[in-house]
Amino acid sequence: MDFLTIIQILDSTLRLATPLLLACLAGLFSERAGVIDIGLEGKMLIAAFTSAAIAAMTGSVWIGLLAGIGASILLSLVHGLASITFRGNQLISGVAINFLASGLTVLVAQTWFKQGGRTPSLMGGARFEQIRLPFANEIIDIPIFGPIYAELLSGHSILVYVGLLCVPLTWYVLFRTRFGLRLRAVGENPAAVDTAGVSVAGIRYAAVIIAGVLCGIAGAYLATGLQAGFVKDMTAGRGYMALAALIFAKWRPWYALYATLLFGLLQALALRYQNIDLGVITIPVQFMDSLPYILTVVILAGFVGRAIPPRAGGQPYVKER
Amino acid sequence: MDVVPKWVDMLLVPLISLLIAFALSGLVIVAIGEDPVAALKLMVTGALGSTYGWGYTLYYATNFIFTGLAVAVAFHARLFNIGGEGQATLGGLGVALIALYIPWPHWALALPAAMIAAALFGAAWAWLPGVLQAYRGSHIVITTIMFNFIAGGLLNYLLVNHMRPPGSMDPSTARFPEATHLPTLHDVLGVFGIEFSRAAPANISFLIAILACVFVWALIWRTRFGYELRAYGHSEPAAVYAGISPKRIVVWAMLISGALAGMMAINNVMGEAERLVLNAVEGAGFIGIAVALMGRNHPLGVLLAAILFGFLYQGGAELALWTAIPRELIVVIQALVILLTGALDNMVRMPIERFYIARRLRRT
Amino acid sequence: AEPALIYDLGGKYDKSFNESAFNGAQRWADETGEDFLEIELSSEAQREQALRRFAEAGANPIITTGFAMSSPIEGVAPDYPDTTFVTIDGYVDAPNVLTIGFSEHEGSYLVGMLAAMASESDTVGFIGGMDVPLIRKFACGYAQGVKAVKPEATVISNMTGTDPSAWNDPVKGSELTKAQISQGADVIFAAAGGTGVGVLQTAADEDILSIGVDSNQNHLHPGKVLTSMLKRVDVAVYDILKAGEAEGGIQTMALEDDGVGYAVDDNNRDLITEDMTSAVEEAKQQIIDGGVEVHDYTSDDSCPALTF
Amino acid sequence: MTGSEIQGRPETAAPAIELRGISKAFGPVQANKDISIKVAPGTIHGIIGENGAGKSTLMSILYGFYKADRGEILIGGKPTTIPDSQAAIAAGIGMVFQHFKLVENFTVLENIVLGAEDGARLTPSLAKARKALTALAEEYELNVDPDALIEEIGVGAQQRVEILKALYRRADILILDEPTGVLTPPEADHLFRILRNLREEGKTVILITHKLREIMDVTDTVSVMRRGEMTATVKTAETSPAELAELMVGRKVLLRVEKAPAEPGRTILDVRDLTVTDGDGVIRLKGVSFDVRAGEILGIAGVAGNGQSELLEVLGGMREGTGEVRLNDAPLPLSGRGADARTRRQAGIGHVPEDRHREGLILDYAAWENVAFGYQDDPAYTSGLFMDNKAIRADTEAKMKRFDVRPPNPDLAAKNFSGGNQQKVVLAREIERSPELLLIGQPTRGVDIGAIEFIHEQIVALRDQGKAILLVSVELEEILALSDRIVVMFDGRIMGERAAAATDERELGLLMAGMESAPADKPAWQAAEEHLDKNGGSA
Ligand SMILES: Nc1ncnc2c1ncn2[C@@H]1O[C@H](COP(=O)(O)OP(=O)(O)OP(=O)(O)O)[C@@H](O)[C@H]1O
Ligand SMILES: Nc1ncnc2c1ncn2[C@@H]1O[C@H](COP(=O)(O)OP(=O)(O)OP(=O)(O)O)[C@@H](O)[C@H]1O
Ligand SMILES: [Mg+2]
Ligand SMILES: [Mg+2]
Repeated sequence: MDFLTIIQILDSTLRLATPLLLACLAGLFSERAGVIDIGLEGKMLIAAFTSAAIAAMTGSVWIGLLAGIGASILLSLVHGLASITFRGNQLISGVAINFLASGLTVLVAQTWFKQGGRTPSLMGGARFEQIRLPFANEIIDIPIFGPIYAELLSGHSILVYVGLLCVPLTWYVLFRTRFGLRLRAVGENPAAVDTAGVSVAGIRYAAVIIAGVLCGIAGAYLATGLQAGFVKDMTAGRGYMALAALIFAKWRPWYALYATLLFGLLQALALRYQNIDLGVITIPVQFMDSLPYILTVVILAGFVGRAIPPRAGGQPYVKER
Repeated sequence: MDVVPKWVDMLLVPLISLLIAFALSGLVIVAIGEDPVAALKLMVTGALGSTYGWGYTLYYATNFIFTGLAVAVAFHARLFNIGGEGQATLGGLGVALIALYIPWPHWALALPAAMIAAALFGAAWAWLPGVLQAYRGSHIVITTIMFNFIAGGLLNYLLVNHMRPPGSMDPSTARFPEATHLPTLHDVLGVFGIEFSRAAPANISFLIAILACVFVWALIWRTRFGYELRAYGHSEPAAVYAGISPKRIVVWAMLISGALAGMMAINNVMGEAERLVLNAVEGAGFIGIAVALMGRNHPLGVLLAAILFGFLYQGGAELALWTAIPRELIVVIQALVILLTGALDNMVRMPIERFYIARRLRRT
Repeated sequence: AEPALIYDLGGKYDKSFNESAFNGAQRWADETGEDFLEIELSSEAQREQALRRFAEAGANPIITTGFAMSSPIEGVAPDYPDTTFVTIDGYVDAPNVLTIGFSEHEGSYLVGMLAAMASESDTVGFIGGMDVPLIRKFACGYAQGVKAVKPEATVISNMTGTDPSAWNDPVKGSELTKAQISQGADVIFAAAGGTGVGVLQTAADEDILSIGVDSNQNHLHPGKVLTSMLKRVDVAVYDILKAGEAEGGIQTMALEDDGVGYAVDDNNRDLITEDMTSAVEEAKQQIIDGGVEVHDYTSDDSCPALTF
Repeated sequence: MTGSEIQGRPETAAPAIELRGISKAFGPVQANKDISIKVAPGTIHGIIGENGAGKSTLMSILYGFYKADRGEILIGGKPTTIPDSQAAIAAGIGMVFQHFKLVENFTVLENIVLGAEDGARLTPSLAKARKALTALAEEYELNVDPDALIEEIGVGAQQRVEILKALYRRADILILDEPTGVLTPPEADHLFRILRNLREEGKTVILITHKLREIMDVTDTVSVMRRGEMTATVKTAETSPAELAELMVGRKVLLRVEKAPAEPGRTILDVRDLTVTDGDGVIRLKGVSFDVRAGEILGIAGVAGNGQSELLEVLGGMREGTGEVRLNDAPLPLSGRGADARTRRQAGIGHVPEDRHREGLILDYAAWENVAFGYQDDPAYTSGLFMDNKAIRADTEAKMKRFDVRPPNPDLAAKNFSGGNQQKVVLAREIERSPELLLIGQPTRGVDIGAIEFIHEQIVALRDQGKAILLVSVELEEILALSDRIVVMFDGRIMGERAAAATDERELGLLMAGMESAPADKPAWQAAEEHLDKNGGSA
């Protein structure tokens, strides 16, 4: 494999990791606050559709992005209602939200656009353009560094950079702010937060809404950055993969970046090579596709460092039985 | 003391939830510019108006009975098995191997063998998540989700690279030999002189599904294992106190759950498609969750809920055929049912509870 | 009886294969004012139900697209001897099944020539959908066309996947396109159903040329799509509907019946020079006359111009 | 119901807290019924009552944790609504809950700051709190390491963190719910000193407990609760333990257990070097050795969390351990095959677990199902793979009658019985089989006095049949009253053994703090606290 190919693969790794990263951070906020979110997939999906649909109708990708985030937040609120207000089963709520999104998107897309559950292809201002970082053209010829900067780092949609920025931001919010302290506390022992005079439901709703925003960006990126329009079920399991990455990352922001980059790399490899021939054995593409899931099971099995989830995760906060 | 009577909890609450889900679905239909009443009529006539419709309704219901029982058994041990999809996929693999590679003289011999294979393969796929939960504390929900994806990859690999007949472009196995074809309800009821559509795929597996309901009922409420399983589901420390091994219960509950999910394959793979295709399970594993929730994890409830979902599925297929309403409407309805009966349960229950408490206070 | 149409998994608006079938039926409906039944499959397991339901309802003929319908038709057709089933791209040997095939290798040969002539880097790409002999037939014809013009040219070929999701994976299409561009390709032929949408999009974004497939896809990115390899599924469907009924048998639509071809319209007229047109038209005539023989991959599962 | 005020302060001063007509129901349970109370400022006010009397509920309402169904709250004479804890904190109320409300994997400092941060950024808040903490620690003798993780410090230290939390929020009124349940007697003494200091500074303290001694020791005024109602408020100086006990229970109480001296026989249980490590790798039992003989009750005393639970569990087959345990001279496997509760029962060990809700019963199971619990393999209860429901039901009816379980309805779910009756179901199940050895933990926790007498009688009767009994209780009084011999546990070790007749609370208290004898150079509490902080103590 030559250098340029490696750059190319890393380049697509970055693109493919972005939605995973955003969704993973969404899950991180939610689960750190004690609300388990299987519905990342559904929220991304509905954001993908809404952003593409609104962008197609208004011609503005920014309006589309906002609409996508809005739709995703709406599903977040449903999840919040079920798991915070009505103390329902968070897993079941997440499963339902995924179904809801996968059905609604196609249903509405078909009603609005009559194109078999997709949106029209997005053109011009209805899509996120690739951003060339400054001096990319000037230094591309410098060996090693030039291509890394110009090919790998430069030339992505703005949302890729947003995703990357979200990592330190998430770290800062969680570990260096009042809100972060309370959020983490709510995920560990909500009664401690409650008796300290802070509303558990308030913090949890805030976390769930942040998760909605991040999933919204992730979905919008899929439909308006990575691709030019919405197609049915276009998230293709990325929400679940983000969930896997979250476990992989042990609920930590920087690890989330590494985990999603790893999964992005696996995807990039699987996209490019049908079967990877290692001489002795040939790795079938299906194995590459399944590898993130297999790795997650291995992690869960505790053979590679134990992943301890937030203690109050998945349990509704009930004061009075 | 229970706040509300049992019948409220078992019947009234799910029924109200269901009604709300349907009302919301009706709104969705209106929102996409269609007539909900006409849609409902079409669904009813399409799913229940002919033996053909019934044949499909019961065919789907059979799938959902198996996956619903699978979820219910695990639920009793407080395990949330989201892996029905993968387990049923593997069950299909088991059935296909049995049907394709062993020359059977008669279906009556092939069927038990296929049942065993389906159950074994499904159980095997549930075994590892169960073991990981029992011995390593890995969260069963996440592992079973992961196993669904891995099952998809595995089946894909096998169908594409090994099991597709030479010369075929389609990643599916060859048709199963004639001798393994199961009698359909047309054949079964014909014996009693009852007319039933020959085209519909409902087959003898439906009767096996009913037997499975009885089996699960006896297992859970009559056997010692069921007693221990439920005890574990209520309280793990109590189970340990009573000398019940949590590891044993978790692993066995998952094995039984997986076996039930896997058994679905005798219906969809052996009974209907008569070959193994990609994605043969078509989400039935997930619908099992809704069915178990609605049926309150009781086999009778599962049976009724499965028939309801069978109706929804067949009705939805009819909608997609004869109207502009896409089949995805059913996915939306299904989502609303899961949401309301499963996650927003308390939204309905809380006001009812308040009513009962107020009434009790007034009495005293 | 009303005719019925069953679209394969990519859906009726895949801008390609299924859409072509739909267009043919629509043209017939517009012309005659009659109606047809249709359904888009959303999963493998629905195929048989769709066939049976239409057959039960008395639809005739029942036209299906995609080779994956062969096996279900094989199972259903004997139960409805009075109904004619049509499989486009599939093959079923039954008295009431009409199998329609196309000489995709010939059409691909022509667009391969155009690709070679339009390429400046002498490297062209092919992105197929699911890796099956049918798609290799496209690739092989295409490579032969390229080599016929520039024997030294490089043809990069990738398949999107090995299962039906390969027909509908624009992200993968887009990534493969980027990979091929980085390897020097400046014209890329996408024979990949809905996945091709991603290929054409990325090619347009990266400012290279692409070639569409099945339907005329030139309009998707005017000035960026060199041409489209037409596979006249629309004509086949239209003809069947027009005839009102169909007989079982096998029918192949070749270059000479205009069953395959390449598209020139306002969107790509500027991309195709006189020289290119004359060269391709000449080759077309030679193929029809038998002067040039394009190797069909499916005849012996091998390709002289390309290794997979 | 009269409000109270203490010596030296004018009667006209508005009560620090006044509650009027507070009622609260949890679903069908009426936890507080029309409660009114006045607490004078600058006093220590005790609230006493049996388990489940509604004490915690009342205080949680005052702290805004629960919302009252009815009633009024006045703080310093002003009607105040307290919809949540934030309002309570704003009104100057701080509360140390019975079950601490700390985030286990946060540091002490983070726990103190949580909810009382100064601004959106955390770093300045933490710096400020660190300073304030040093000052507070000095002022009130409340020493804790601000950077230690909560899960790494002992319960005593955790309680100090809770108090600091309240003081950091400038609480004028401090509520402590059963604070001594987790403390050794010397630590409790220290706590009371702190409370008196607070009173000197003009703060008001409400102390909840069910221990009469503590009430008499430290409070100025005491209110008594029974079954959700406030039955009396009296000046401590003007009452006596006997009177309070009667007020608590509603009738005269026998504070002693009648029993003949023990006649110990051969050794039934012989434990050598028993060690238990828990799932997190913490060693809970550190080489414990003792024996229990036929016809005697061996009491295990100690503050909760010093290994008594693990001892019962390992003997009951609920967890694994190492060492040597013999029952009637036959070795019991401590790990691997046979190290489970089922095998222990077959060997003749009965076990009344410490927590009947968590372990002893399946609350959703009917009484008859619970009577089979643990004995589901008994051939009398089964037929083949199936349960013999009829046989179990018949047996249940008999057992319920003999143990006077009310109502005697085998089909009623366990959760619908009162605590005392639930405990009787468990006892009936375990005692009726006449086990060679009965393990019994917290036999009367959450049980009313009437049932306590009955339960004690049954235990003594079993002893008199010549069976061996191992009793674990955190109630020192209960241990002293029932046991023939007493073993004190501290930090997973046995600190010492005493004959019940030849010891007293003071001696046992020191042992419970891990000290052989009272130190000469410093007060007992300080020695105990330092000792506990150094040795990790219990968690
Ligand atoms: N959160 C709750 N939900 C439902 N019932 C509760 C809750 N908290 C307490 N109860 C019930 O209310 C009653 C009073 O409980 P409370 O905890 O106030 O008693 P207490 O006097 O503090 O007892 P203890 O000495 O055991 O702490 C009990 O019957 C208890 O079971
Ligand atoms: N103040 C109250 N008002 C109404 N019901 C109460 C009250 N306190 C407790 N209860 C209920 O009365 C029953 C007995 O209460 P609890 O659980 O405290 O057991 P207990 O007092 O120990 O009973 P027992 O006398 O049988 O030992 C339970 O159902 C409890 O929920
Ligand atoms: Mg209390
Ligand atoms: Mg009680």
